[in-house]
Amino acid sequence: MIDWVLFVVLALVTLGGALKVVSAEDLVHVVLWLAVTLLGTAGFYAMLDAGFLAAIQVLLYTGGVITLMLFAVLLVRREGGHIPAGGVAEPARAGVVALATAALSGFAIVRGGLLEGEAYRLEPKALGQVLLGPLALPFEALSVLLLAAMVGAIVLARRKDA
Amino acid sequence: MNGFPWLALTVLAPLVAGVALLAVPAQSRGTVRVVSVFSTLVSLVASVKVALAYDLAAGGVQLRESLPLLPSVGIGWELGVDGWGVTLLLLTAITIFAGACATWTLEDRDKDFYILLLVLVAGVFGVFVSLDLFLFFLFYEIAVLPMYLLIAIWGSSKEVKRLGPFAFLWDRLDVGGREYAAMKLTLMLLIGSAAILVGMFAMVQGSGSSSFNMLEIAERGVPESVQLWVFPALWLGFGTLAGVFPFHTWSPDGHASAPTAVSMLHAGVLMKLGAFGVMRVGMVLCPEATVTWAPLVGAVAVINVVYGALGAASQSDLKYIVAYSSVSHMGVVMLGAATLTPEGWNGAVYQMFAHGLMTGLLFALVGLIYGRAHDREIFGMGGFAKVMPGVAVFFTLAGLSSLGMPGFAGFIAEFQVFMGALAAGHWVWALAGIVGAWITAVYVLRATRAIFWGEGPPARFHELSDAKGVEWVALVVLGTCLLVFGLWPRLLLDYIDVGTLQHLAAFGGAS
Amino acid sequence: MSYAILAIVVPAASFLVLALVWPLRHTGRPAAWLSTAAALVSLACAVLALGEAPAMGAPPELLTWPWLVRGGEVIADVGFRLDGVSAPMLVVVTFVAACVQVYSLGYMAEEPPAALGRYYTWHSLFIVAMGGLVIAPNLLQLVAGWELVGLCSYLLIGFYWRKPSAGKAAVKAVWVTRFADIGLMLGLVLLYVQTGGFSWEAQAATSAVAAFLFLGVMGKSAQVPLHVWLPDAMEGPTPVSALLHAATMVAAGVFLVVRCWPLFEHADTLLLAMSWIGAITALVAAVTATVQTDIKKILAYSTCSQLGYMVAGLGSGEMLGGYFHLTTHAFFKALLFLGAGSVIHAVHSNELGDMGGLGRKTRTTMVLFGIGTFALAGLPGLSGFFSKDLLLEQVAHAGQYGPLAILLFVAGLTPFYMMRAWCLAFLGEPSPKAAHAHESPAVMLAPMAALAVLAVGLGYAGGPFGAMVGEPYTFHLTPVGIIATVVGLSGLGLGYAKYGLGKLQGLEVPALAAVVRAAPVDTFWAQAWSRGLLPFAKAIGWFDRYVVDALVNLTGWVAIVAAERARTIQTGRARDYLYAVALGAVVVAAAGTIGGISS
Amino acid sequence: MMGPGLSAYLLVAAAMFGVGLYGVLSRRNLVAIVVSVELMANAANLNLVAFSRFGGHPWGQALALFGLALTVAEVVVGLALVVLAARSHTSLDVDAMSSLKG
Repeated sequence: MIDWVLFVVLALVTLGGALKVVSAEDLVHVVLWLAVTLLGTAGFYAMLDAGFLAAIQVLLYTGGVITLMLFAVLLVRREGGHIPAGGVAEPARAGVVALATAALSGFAIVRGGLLEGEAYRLEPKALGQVLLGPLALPFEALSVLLLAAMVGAIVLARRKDA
Repeated sequence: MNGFPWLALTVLAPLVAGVALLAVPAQSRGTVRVVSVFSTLVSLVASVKVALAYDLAAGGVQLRESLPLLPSVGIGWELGVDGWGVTLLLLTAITIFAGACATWTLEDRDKDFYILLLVLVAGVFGVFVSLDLFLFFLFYEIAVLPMYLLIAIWGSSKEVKRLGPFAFLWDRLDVGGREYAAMKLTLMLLIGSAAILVGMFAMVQGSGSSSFNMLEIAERGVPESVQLWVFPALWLGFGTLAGVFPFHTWSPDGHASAPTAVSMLHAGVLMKLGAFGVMRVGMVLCPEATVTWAPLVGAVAVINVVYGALGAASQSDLKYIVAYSSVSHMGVVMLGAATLTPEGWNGAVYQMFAHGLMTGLLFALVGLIYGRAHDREIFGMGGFAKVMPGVAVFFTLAGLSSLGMPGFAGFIAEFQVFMGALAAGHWVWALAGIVGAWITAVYVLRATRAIFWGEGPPARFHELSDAKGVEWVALVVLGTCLLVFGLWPRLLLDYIDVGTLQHLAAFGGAS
Repeated sequence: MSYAILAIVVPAASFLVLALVWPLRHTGRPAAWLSTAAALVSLACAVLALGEAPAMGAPPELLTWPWLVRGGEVIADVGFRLDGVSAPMLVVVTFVAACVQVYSLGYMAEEPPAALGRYYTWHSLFIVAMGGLVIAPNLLQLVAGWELVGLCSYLLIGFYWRKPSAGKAAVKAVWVTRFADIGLMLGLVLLYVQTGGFSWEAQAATSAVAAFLFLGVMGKSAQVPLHVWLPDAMEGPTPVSALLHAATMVAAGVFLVVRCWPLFEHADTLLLAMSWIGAITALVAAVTATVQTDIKKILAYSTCSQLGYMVAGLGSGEMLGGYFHLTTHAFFKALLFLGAGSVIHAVHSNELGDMGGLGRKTRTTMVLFGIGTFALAGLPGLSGFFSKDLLLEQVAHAGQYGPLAILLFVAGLTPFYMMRAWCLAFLGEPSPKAAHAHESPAVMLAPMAALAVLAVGLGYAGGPFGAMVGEPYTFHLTPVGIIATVVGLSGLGLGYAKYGLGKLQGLEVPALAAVVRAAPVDTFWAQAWSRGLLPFAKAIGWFDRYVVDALVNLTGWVAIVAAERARTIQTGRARDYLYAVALGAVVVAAAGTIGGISS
Repeated sequence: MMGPGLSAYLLVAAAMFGVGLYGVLSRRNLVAIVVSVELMANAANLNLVAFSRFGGHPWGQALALFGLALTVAEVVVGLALVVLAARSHTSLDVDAMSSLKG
């Protein structure tokens, strides 16, 4: 029962945050509401026995990415990004498509006959074994990707005259 | 595979040289030329060696080289030559050697030019020695595609008159520009390639062959129901490159726009790829369908011969004259092929060889004349023989071969085609061929007189001079070959005949 | 046999040397000497070869190499065949060629060295080509030589290539003769198809082969209506006209018929047609010759007329007369042309009006030209008399009285116009140009004298000649011969009376000549070119450029237009692309979901 | 009563995805679009984790981790591009960026 309560609360926080993300006027608010959503999702992760992921979500996303975004917003403002976040084009059409997508997913989930099976307990150790076992190579490749993204971002954003 | 891989050497020498040229700085023009000409010389020597190594008494496919590339789908480096292959290998080697020499004076981005030229030639060589259909097609494309760049970059444009019911199209399409010519050529040939590709896979599939090897396909045989539609696809696909009416219109524009060596190679060798494809792949692998379709092939060839000759007679632009004459002469090749007789096939392959040399020589001369006169309108010229006697002599030689003068290779070829046509019982084909030769005499002599004879040259042609230095090599090599193979046809005919015997066997010994 | 081979190989060597060693060629006179020496050696060899040649009927001497193969079998040879037909012709060719080459040493002396070298190079080639034609072991080689002499003709007519009229004449000669060669080629190919080879002795050949071959003969031997190129060919140097366009090359057509006599022998309809065509040619050309004022044109039409004679003679069904006339004609017509050349050399003009009274200045030429005239006229005792007599007798014997009547009339016309030319050139008052005329040097007169000897004496060689050719011949005068002689003598008399003595003012050139002067045949061919073939070619060219090619362009244009329509889909706004992605995903997912659930 | 099952999590994720999609489609500001994309990626990750949990296999979590990292990389490059776009266009209005127009 307590699970359900927690779940509903988290769902409200997450989805509410998400709605604010797509509706807020100010870019800074948008980014901060994203942080709320992400934190809510981290809560879900914790509920799903993925404590490690939840921690990553909080540290990396909420700590790193959100900061990065805020920087970007400020930078862009300085550079002359004049269009307010609240500028919304064709909300009705977007709404219909988005709703259709979500509804279709929901329909598939509800009518899809998914196994509402027993929840398994997953130790963080298991995740570690997977990451350093069969997925070691992709895991390392990921680090290279991150490095590449970093370098790429620097190259892209660097001023030519700087 | 035993013995030295002469075929691979022939094919790869230009390719290797082309790659090596990438490392040569563009400023060292001498090195670029020497490397290029040397690599073509290597190919020439290797192909002569191939001819010598080929055992005429044994016949069949010889000098096999075999190396699986993709065994799972049956694709391999399968090389080997038959009598036809030897002939066309020699033709290609001679023509490209002359072509590389004729380009000696090119100054604009010459390194790039030579690289593309060498790659193209490697493709041509490859087609003539490939036994694997896939490899055949691969080389075919390698031979066709560099043409686009060669024409678009180094070509020349022409003023085009807006005439005819579709004149409104001219502006949008940039008709007459070299980019237009290059584009048209490439697109038409690629559409042909698509047809070839489909036909090729259908043959492999239909015959149930485990590989793309032509010999295996021929052995297993393609079902007649498949042949019946594959043959037209191959005929039109390859035929586009051979200038089969009405898919020949890339040829006048392409040849007129192309730089000298490219015209030489294109008319001299590349068009033969088409005819070779029709005969070697289309006819030999689809014998039953060939018998069915031969009347149409022959009828279209008749149109080609007469129509091309008349087209040439109507032109006053030197390059267009030679280009249309190619359409006409390639018609003779297709005519010989359609007869399905030993004489006709011998004549067809001999015509490929003779026309290759002859048109190569003509385009080399046209290039020389154009490079000095900066004009191609023959009726504004006159008296050029006074200042360029050597060019006049060789032009006359090439012209005589073109109109079928005995003693020149052209006569041997055309005459056998006529023999084949009549032997096959087609009076009209023979008559059309002979009339075509007469019309050729009409326009060739008319052009010769207009350019070289008479008072003159007019004062505006003040830069005229005879051929110089290496340019002579091209002229002498091609001219000599025309005469040698015209006076002593058995040098080549023995090879062709062996090939013809071998391939006609697919027709149940029809003779 | 080896002499016959040498007769070809020596000039061939000379040609190769002159063609390849251009410094030698450009020296002029040494090149001329080389070529002339080769021609003289060739002549000597040909004479020796005649001595050892087997007569027709005996097995010929053969030396051949395989030339063309088919399916592993040899289908054509090249080489030498010495027999009763080829040996005499070889002598004729080399003899006239040698005379002409010696003569040219004088006649062409003022040409620039390079041009002179070129001239003699072609002459050497001509002996090779014509010799190859004559000595051919099969019809294919004969045709090859045939085309090559045509090439020599083209090159030599166009010797003065800077002169536009010479260029036109050279090209026209090839156009016309090769037009006729369409028939020749068909005949040759048909011969192959019917007999599997190119031998003229094959039994399987039908008369269609001969008929097609004869079309080629009509072009080469200038039969009406394909004779139009021959008068124009006079643009070449006069010795060339003597050798190619009078004595040998134009006679190649007649020679072909003689050579392939087994093919023609039994083609009765064709033979009759040949008689008529020959007779008409003889008449038309002779009439035309009477109104010419250019001495070379007179001789050209005369040649044409005499070729008609030969063809008509062959049409009788017996070949000896035609062949014999070919031989005698070769010598006296070459003599006439060289004589004309000598005159032209003296006055630097071809026009009879610029001549007159030359007899006093150029007595030797006058006599030699006179011998030629009388030989051509058929004056009894000279060679032309014997051959013409035999020829007419054969036509009469064949019962072809129509052609016979025409030929007899021409027998009178010929002496008339020749006498006219001789009188106008050598008698009467000298024109201003002729005042400074001078006799030609000995190097020109000597070959003329040699030809004159044969023009007089060859008639008496009829017996051995007949034996050689395989048709026995003894001279005997027949009624036809007597009529021809009387007619000929009266033609001579009339001509001398009118032009030599200035009598017979009433006898103007017949009204028929006015028609001939309009040269309707020539006009016809000119129109066929300028109104027929050329516009047709232009139409084809237009059609190709602006219809066929335009259809190709149309496809390109359609592609462009279609693309222009299609490009509007690309708005360039990211949102629209996203909508497309999202909707696509929805549709696919919906299909998958509904399908997955319902199944 | 059992706790929330797989469907519940998936529904939340689906809703979050829909909201994100709405943002991507409707927003005109480039930064806001990037942020909305984050929502969608987040939803996907949530799915992975839920599947992992109810499927009993750690690979789902591993994949979610990879997803996270990838999203971070995407954000980094995306934001760099945004900065670049702001610099060169002086505006972040996606509707104004139409150089792809045919």
